[in-house]
Formats: sequence, C-alpha cells, structure tokens
Amino acid sequence: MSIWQYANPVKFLALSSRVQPYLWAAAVICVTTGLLWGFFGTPDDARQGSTVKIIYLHVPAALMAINAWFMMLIASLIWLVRRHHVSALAAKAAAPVGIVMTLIALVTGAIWGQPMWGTWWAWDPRLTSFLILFLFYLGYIALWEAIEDPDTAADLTSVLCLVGSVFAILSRYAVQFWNQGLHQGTSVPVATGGRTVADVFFYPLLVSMVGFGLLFLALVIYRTGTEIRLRRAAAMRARTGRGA
Amino acid sequence: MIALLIRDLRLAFRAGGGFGLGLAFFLIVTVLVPFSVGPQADLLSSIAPGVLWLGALLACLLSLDRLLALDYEDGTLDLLVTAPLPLEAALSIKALAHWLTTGLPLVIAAPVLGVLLNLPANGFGWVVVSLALGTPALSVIGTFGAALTVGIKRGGLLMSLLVLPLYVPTLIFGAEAARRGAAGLDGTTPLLMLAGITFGTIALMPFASAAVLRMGLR
Amino acid sequence: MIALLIRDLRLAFRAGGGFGLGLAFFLIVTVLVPFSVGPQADLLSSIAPGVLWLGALLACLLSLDRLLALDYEDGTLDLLVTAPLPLEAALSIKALAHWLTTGLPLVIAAPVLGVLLNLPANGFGWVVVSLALGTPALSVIGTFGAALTVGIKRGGLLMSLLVLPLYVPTLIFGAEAARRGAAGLDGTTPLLMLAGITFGTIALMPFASAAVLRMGLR
Amino acid sequence: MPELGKYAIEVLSAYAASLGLLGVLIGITLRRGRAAQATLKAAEMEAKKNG
Amino acid sequence: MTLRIDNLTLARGGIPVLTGLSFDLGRGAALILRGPNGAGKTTLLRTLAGLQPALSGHITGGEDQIAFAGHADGLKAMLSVTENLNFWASVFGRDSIDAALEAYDLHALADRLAGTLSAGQKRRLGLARLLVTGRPIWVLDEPTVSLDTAAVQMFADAVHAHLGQGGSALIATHIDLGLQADVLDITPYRATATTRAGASDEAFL
Amino acid sequence: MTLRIDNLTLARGGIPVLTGLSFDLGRGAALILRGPNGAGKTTLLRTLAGLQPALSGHITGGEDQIAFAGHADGLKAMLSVTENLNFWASVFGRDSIDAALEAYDLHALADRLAGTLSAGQKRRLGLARLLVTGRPIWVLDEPTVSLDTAAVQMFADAVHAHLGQGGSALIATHIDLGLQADVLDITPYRATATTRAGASDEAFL
Ligand code: HEM
Ligand SMILES: Nc1ncnc2c1ncn2[C@@H]1O[C@H](COP(=O)(O)OP(=O)(O)OP(=O)(O)O)[C@@H](O)[C@H]1O
Ligand SMILES: Nc1ncnc2c1ncn2[C@@H]1O[C@H](COP(=O)(O)OP(=O)(O)OP(=O)(O)O)[C@@H](O)[C@H]1O
Ligand SMILES: [Mg+2]
Ligand SMILES: [Mg+2]
Repeated sequence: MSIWQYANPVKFLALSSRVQPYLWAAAVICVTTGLLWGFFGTPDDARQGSTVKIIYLHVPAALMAINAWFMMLIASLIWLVRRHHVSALAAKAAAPVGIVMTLIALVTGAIWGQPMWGTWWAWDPRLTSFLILFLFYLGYIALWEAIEDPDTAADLTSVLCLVGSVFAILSRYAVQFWNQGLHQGTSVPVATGGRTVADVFFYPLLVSMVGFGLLFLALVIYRTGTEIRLRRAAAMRARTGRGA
Repeated sequence: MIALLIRDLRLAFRAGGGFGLGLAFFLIVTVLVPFSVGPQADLLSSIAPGVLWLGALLACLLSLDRLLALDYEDGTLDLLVTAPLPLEAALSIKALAHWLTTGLPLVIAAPVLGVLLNLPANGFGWVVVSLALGTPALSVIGTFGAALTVGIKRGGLLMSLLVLPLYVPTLIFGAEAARRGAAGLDGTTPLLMLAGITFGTIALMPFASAAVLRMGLR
Repeated sequence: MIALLIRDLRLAFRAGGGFGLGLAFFLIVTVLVPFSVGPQADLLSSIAPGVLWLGALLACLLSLDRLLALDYEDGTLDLLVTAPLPLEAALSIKALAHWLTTGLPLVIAAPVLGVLLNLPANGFGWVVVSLALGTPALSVIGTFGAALTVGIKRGGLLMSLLVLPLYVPTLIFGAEAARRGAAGLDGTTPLLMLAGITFGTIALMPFASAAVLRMGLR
Repeated sequence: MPELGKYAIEVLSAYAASLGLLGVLIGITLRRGRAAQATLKAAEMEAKKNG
Repeated sequence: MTLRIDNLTLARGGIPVLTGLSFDLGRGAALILRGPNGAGKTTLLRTLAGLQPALSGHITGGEDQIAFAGHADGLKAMLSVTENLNFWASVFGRDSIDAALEAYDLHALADRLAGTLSAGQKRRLGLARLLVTGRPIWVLDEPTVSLDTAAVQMFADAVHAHLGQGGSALIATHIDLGLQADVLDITPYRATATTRAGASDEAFL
Repeated sequence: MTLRIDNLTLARGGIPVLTGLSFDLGRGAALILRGPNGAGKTTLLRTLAGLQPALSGHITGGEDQIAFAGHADGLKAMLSVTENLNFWASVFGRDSIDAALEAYDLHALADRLAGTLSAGQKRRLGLARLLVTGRPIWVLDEPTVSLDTAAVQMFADAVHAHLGQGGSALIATHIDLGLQADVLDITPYRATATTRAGASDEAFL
C-alpha cells in the first residue's frame, strides 16, 4: 500500500467520491462563516473604515492564487518523473481555479485601492507580480487547450510550469528592483508567528483562509475527476470505435 | 455564406484556433508598457489612450496571418476560389469573422486595461467608442494585406510591413479622438473621420482584396 | 553545425526570408508611437528608451515564428532530430542565427530611431549597450517558446502569449538601464543583472528547448 | 446589515465581484462535471453492448 | 456540357511548358493525362480549374462546372470528417453528405478530427469532397496517391457512377487506375526552347 | 548491422495500432511493408526512426544507422537543388553530392530553386537526400508517390546499389516498385479493441 496507488485514475475516482461530500461541506461551512463573521461581526477599522471587510476575500484569494501555482509545479514534477496521469490532470484542473483566485485578488485589491490609495491600480511590485502570475496562468491554460494529444500536452505544460516558475521568481525580484511599492507587507508571517492584525480581524480572516483552501481542494479534486472521466470516455470510445 | 462564417468562428474556438489570443496579446502589450517606460502614474495616464490604440492595432495585425494563410496552405483557398461564391463576399465574411473573434473582444477589454494604465475617468467612453468604430476598418484593411501576401511562405512579417502604413490614418483619427476625450476635450471631429474611413473601407476594400487574391493564387 | 548556421543565414537573406523585416517592424512601431501618443517632444523623449526596448522586444517576438515552424512544416525538423547533431547544439545555433538576423540589426538601428523619438543625448550609448546585452536572451528564450509550440498550427500568437511573460525580467532590467542612462543616472546595476540573465539563459535554456521539442515532435 | 459608511459601494461590489467569480467557476465546474459523467456513462454502455 | 480545349499554351514561372494542346471532353467521358515528371500536368489542370490564366488558346464549357482536387486536400485538421464535408456541401449549396461518406466508407471515421487520419484516409476524405460539389466535370491531380487497392477501387467506382450520371473526369496520374478511359499523353506538346507564344518574358527576347 | 524488431507494440494518438510485431532486417536485404490505409505503416516507420517511442518491445541496431524519408521531403523552397543537398551532406558529415545528383538525374535541375520543381522532381530530390546521408538503413514511407516510371526505375536502381553495398531498406508502399524483396503484410498485427500493452490511456480503462 503506497500513496501512489491512488495515482491510478479509477481508484482515484472511487476514493475521491467518498471524501468529496465532507470536503465540500467543510469548505462551504468555513467560507460562509468566515465571510459572514467578517462582514457582519467585525467593527470598522479606525483608518480604513468599512473597507477592511475586503480583507476576508482579498487575502485568502491571494494566498490560494500562489498556492495553486505551487501545487501545479509539484504535480508537474510528479508527472515528469513518475508519469502518473492523475497528477498531470490535477495540474490541469488546478489552473482555472488558480486563475480565478488571482482574478479575485486583483479585483478586490483594485476596488480596495480606490479608497485607500486613490487609484485603482498602481505599479506596485506586489500587484505587478500578481499580474505576471495571471499571465503565466493564461499561457499555461492556453497551451493545454492548444494541444490535442493529452500526454504531449501534459509533458509540454509541465516543462512550461517549471521554466515559468523560475522566471516568475526572477520577475518578482526584477519588479522589486524596478519600483518601490505602496502595498503593505505580510502581516501574517507564517514563519515568525508574530502578526500585526488585531484579533477581531484576524480570527474571521483565519477561518476564511482555511475555507478558501478547502474550497480550492474540493474544486481541484472534483475537476480532476471530470478530467479523468473525459479521458476514460475517450479511451473507451477509441477502442470500440476503431475501424479502417 | 453563413456556412463560411460558422466554419471560421468554429475553427477560431477550436483548440489552437486563436480566439482570445489577440486579446491576450493586447493585455500583454499594455502590461509591458509600464515595464519599459517606467511606473509613474501621470506619465502612464498621459500616454494611456495612445497605448491602448497601438496595442489594439498590433493585436489585430498579429492575428491577420491566420486569416487566409491557413486556408492557403491546406488548399481550401484554391477550392473556395472555384466555388460558386463571389470571392468578394467570401472575403467580407472572413473579415467579419476576424472582427468578431479579434476586434470585438478588444473593444470590450479596453476599459479594463485602461485601469492598468491609469486612463483618466472621462477617457473610457471615448476609447471604447473609437475602438468600436475603428477596429472593423483594421480587419477589412488587414484582409487586403493578407490577400496580398497569401502565396508567400510565412508572409506574416512582410504583411505587417505592408499593412501598417495602411493603418496609419485609422490610427491617427482613432487615437486622436481617444486622446481628446481623455483630456476632457471634444473628439467628435476625428470620430467622424474615423467613421468615414471605416464605412469607406468596408464598402470598397473587399473588391481590392478579391482582385489581389486571384492574382496571388495564380 | 556551421552548415546549419550558414543555411539559416542564407535562407534569411533569400526572398521572403525575413531578414530586415524585424527591423522594419521596429521602425514602424517607433514611427507609430508619435501618432498614437501625440507629438509633444518632452513626452516623447521621456518615453523614448522604453519605446525602443518595447519595439525591439516585439520585433524579436514576431520573427520567432519562423524560427522552427517552417522547418517543422517541410519535415526538416524530423530529419534534424534523427541527424548526428545534438539537438541542444542545433537549437543554440538556430537561436544564434535568429539573433544575427534580428537582434543585431535592431541594436544597430536603435540610435537612428532614437533620434526620431528625441532620445536625450546621453541615452544613446546606454540604449545600444543594453540592447546588445539583452537581445541574445530574447532570442534564446524565444527559441524555447518556438519549440514549445512547434506542433501547433499557426502557434504564432500562442507563442507570443507564452513567451512574453518570460521576457519580463529581461525587459525590466534592459529598459531600466536604458532609462537611467538617458536620465543621466548610473545604469550599471540593472546592466549587470541583464548580463546575468543573458548568460544564464544562454547556458540553460537550450536544454529545456531540446527537451520540449523532442516531446512535441512525437 | 452592518453600517458600511461611505465605502458601502466598494465593499459591496468587492463581495459581489468575488462571489460572482467564484459562482461562475463553480457553475462551469459542475456543468462540465455532469457532462463528463453523462459522456462516460454513454461510453460505458456502448462498450458493454459491443462486448 | 462539353469541355473544349483549343490550341492552349501554358506557362509556369513565366516559362512556356505546354503548347498547342487541344482536346474535347464530352459528357460521360473520362480522360487520363499522362506524361513524365515535369511535363506540365499540374499546370494544365490548374489552368482548367481557373486558378491561373493560359498564355494563349481557348477553354470553353468549364465555367462553374469544374470541381478541382489537387495535391492538397483542403481539409481542416481541427474539424471532424463530417464537419469538413458539411462545410463544402453548403458552400456548393448541397445538403446531404451521406452518399459521399458511403462511397468512400467513411462512416466509421465520421467523428474523427481530420488531422488524426492516416495519409490514405485523408485522401479518401479529399475525394469524397468531390461528391458533395455536385459539379459535372472533375479535374483531378494524382487522386490515388497514398490509397490502398481497396480505396483505389472505391475511387474507380465513384468515377464510374459519376460518368454514368453524365459527368466527366480529367485525371492526371502515373499509375494504373483500373478505369476504362482514353489516355492522353502530353509529352508531344511539351514546349521547346523556341516556343514563345506570349510568355510573360516574351517582350525581352 | 542487423535491425532487429522484437515484439513491438505501437500507438498513435495514445491508442495501440500495431502489436506483437517482430522481424529482422539484415545487411543487403530489403523489406516491403504492406497493409491497408490506416494499418500503421507510417507509425511503425516513425518509431524506428526514433521520432516517437514504442509502447513496448525492443528495437536494436537502429541507433544512428537510419536515414528516414517520410511524406514531407525536408526541402527548402528558397534554396536551390544543390544547396539543399549540400546542407544535408554536411549535416551528415559528407562532402560530395555528385553521386546523388547523378542517381536521380538532377544535374539539369541543379541550380533551380526547390520551390519551382514539379511534384515528381521534388520527390526525386527528396530521395537523392538519402544518398548523401551515408547511413546504412533506409526507412522510407511511400517513396514513389508522384514519380513517373522512369523515376521509379531510378529509385529501384538506387535501392539495388545501396543493398549491394551492404545497406538495407524498409519501404512502405501501396504500389509495385519492381524490387526483388520480401514483403511483410502488417495487417495481422493490427491491434484489436482489447489491446492495452501500455497504451497511454491504458490506466483509464
Ligand atoms: C490589485 C491590487 C492588489 C493585489 C494584486 C494585491 C495582492 C495581495 C497579495 C498577493 C497579498 C498576500 C500577501 C501575503 O499574504 O503575503 C495581499 C495581502 C494584502 N493586501 Fe493586497 N493586493 C492588492 C491591493 C490591495 C489594496 C488596495 C489594499 C489596501 C489598501 C491591500 C491590502 C492588503 C492587505 C491588508 C493584505 C494582507 C497582508 C497580510 O496581512 O499579509 N491590497 N495583497
Ligand atoms: N518558377 C518556375 N520556373 C521555371 N520552371 C518552373 C517553375 N515552376 C515550375 N516549373 C517547371 O514547370 C514544369 C511543369 O510543372 P508541373 O508541376 O505542371 O509538372 P507535372 O506534369 O505536374 O509533373 P509531376 O508529374 O512531377 O507532378 C516543370 O518542369 C517544372 O520544373
Ligand atoms: N490522434 C489519433 N487518434 C486516434 N487514431 C489515430 C490518431 N492518429 C492516427 N490515428 C490512426 O492510427 C492509424 C495508423 O495510422 P498510420 O498513419 O500509421 O497508417 P498508415 O498505415 O501509414 O496508413 P496510410 O497507408 O493511409 O498512410 C490510423 O488508423 C489512424 O486513423
Ligand atoms: Mg504534378
Ligand atoms: Mg502512411
């Protein structure tokens, strides 16, 4: 019994259909409590007024946007090294979720920027590197769509993900070098444990972050199942439908 | 006729068909501008209408090379020329399909990209209207350029070279209208000129394109 | 090896081969900029280094699609892969040929176009040096993009989409060096970064390109 | 409804946009998932019929 | 409709290739064109299809009657077999593609993307296209390239049926098609160095 | 060098096409591959040439010994006949192209751009390329497409000469080449619906 056994698509389908109900339930509960608590149950910030409430969407989405790419990177590596179809399809399934998270972070950030900085958009390093991340997602998804043969598509997108990650990090430094920003720094540093956000804001934020993470997982697992079903149907069709 | 339109649209939406890529290119050009000229908001907002127009023009231009070249390579064009369909009509349809898959999405995306470039608030309407009026001309003129270079392997860049000067009047009036609008002035005059160019080219260019295509296939 | 280089250069110089077209595109983009952003001299001179870099980047990008696609279509690539020549080397040679026929002419032409854009006098040297250092990276990264999209019909625009984000660091450091130079500041730091990127990509990217090409040809 | 003050439009539109985007994503996901399930079922029936 | 070729002179790349060619192709008749490589068969067929002008001579009866099939098949790799045929059918104002699928045994492949077909399967699809044009005169350039013997037989049957309905066919080929038809060898009409007859560089001689 | 194929299974588009194929090709021998359209000849030849991996089975003795010629000729339209041949000769470390020009009677066309050749002339040039590779095993996919009888004879002679020098040849074709050679019909090896053997979609079944 190793974990790789779930790399078999059919086994994966069976297992995932068992955990999915719980996962979805947990995700929905966490997201709704986090957002409702944040929206109704927290006071306004002295400086930012009611706009702090945007944080419960903005930060979790931004977090998951990065994590989704990271997950795709790992899945791509697994595909390249061990050629387990599930990991390739999981990477494919995660990309649209990642791009939506990126979009949410961008949109909520832009809406937040208008009252706070007096502008929708500024070429701040953090914002800029998010925009670049958005472009990487776009290219990655477009490449998947453009190649017919699924294995070739998995191979090529995996390499793109790898090379893209290197360049994404490079861009991050380049952008920082290029412009000093407005955006505030990380206030929930995971490594040090210290934080600058007051508790009233922090707990609902934490719940919302967990919720977004669970939602991401649920979506990716569900979408991976969809991809597997489509591949399976195509494989069966190909066998029965072949002739001269 | 409609069969041709449907086929072109369907091909555009299929994998590798290029729908959305013009849009993506537009997005990317706009994003690269601040990297190259620097991030100062006032500088960006003063060049924003121009950059949007230039980006839309380049995006149109780059998607031209799939307008006819693919059909040429696989022999479809030979067969279309001998089919019972006036070539002028076929080319108009192809230009229309090009505009629907390239120009129209650009028009819709322009305001969003305007935000990235700090476009002044009263510029949005003008940019959208001028692009909506101007991009059809870009597609029709582009079809002419594509027909002109159809026999040439990878004529893409050569085509850009031939088409760009033809795009200049459209660009001048379009960008002028958008700039005036963004600066809070009245851009009606250039807008009328732009409309004139668009309707003129739609009415006349297909004949030139068809003539040129017949010569090129020989 | 040398045979491949000579062949690529010779093909580039033949009719329809694309030599000079990158250059022409560069020229046209720079010429269109005043039309779109308006003709004020101080505005132009402040965006001049950025426009030159952006124009060079786009010209490089647009000439990429003939780097491998033509060889793919006529079967040369299949034969090259089975030939007694490491694919990594073959791709490096092709990138070199691309740079010699596209990047180098751009470097040489940049000062002339700088004049059109009122580039400040002390900017010329910086623009030329930064382009000379940066364009090889553009060719090498572009080869990767071309290899990635080689099996895709008219992958041209898709390739642009994939390659442009990869170009961002090069563009930022290159344009930053040129801008600082033009503003009379010291651009050595970004220039060093640029050199690092260029040498890094030259050393590493061919391996990625070859791997991707082998996968794509299957 | 909490008092949102002068930033009501911002906050509400941020929530609306985000939830809208999430809704679209989930909607597309579910629709594609159902379609895939149907396709697979059809393919499996076909395979069974043909032996 | 008789296709009548009268004293035709053709050029390729500005240089005369064939000269003084005349023949008729009546209803129900097929004509096989033969000649060594480079004789000018492709040039002749493209001229008849209206894709390039003749240097001199007359072609009558071909206007809007000709369905041409050259080396390239005019198929879209990203459209399925049925979508490809349906497109051509509607361009030519037809609506049924069943007969075409039937004639070249394409039913099993109907939903496959054309890009995933083998060389011979692609060719079969290319030939099936002729059946949805409804045009009486077929002008075919090496139609049986890549076809196996069964498919060559399908092609021969399709041509027979077409001739039986009053159509006609002009076919350039190097191999034996198993068709009952006249053969025209164009070797005697090859242009010699002294032929001028309106070549585009004639004025410089 | 004997090329040895052992229990090979091949796929195209992720689906097994041929299975359990074994044969040897020794020095001086030629083997003609036959099989209906879509049987998998092209797939087999591309796999042997190293352009795609096999699903299972072994290929030995082919490494760097094979010269492949597929449907596309690998010619540059804007280079002349000699320039094209010279390029391939130097890629393969050869320096003389005279024998190749001679064998396919290309001297008269030597300075023409490849793009202006007729279909058959292009193919002759494509085949001449094999002679400048100096590789012992020729793997050819329908080499005589578009060739007239005289050119088919040139090809047969070239193959004979190659075999005489200890080379070998594997040729897929639908027509008769006039060669003395064994014939392998791959029809019996076609994969059936139940074949899995490591197909890329096997895991999904
Ligand atoms: C389009 C614009 C924006 C983007 C792309 C963006 C992106 C991000 C990202 C990626 C993070 C996560 C950083 C981390 O956890 O380390 C973040 C956090 C945050 N952002 Fe934004 N942001 C944008 C605009 C804004 C604006 C306008 C504000 C408010 C003034 C804002 C306030 C915050 C806050 C308070 C955090 C939480 C920082 C923390 O506690 O870690 N952001 N943003
Ligand atoms: N641009 C050109 N300049 C000079 N000669 C040319 C040019 N293009 C074609 N030719 C010649 O014109 C002749 C006619 O070519 P065509 O393709 O019609 O021959 P074909 O009979 O179809 O031959 P095949 O059987 O090989 O297909 C050939 O000898 C060819 O070399
Ligand atoms: N992407 C794909 N998906 C499914 N089947 C495919 C795909 N690509 C090719 N095939 C099938 O694989 C089979 C093998 O094709 P291949 O080209 O090897 O045949 P071939 O023997 O060379 O035929 P021909 O004589 O027509 O050239 C064909 O039946 C073809 O339809
Ligand atoms: Mg011919
Ligand atoms: Mg084949």
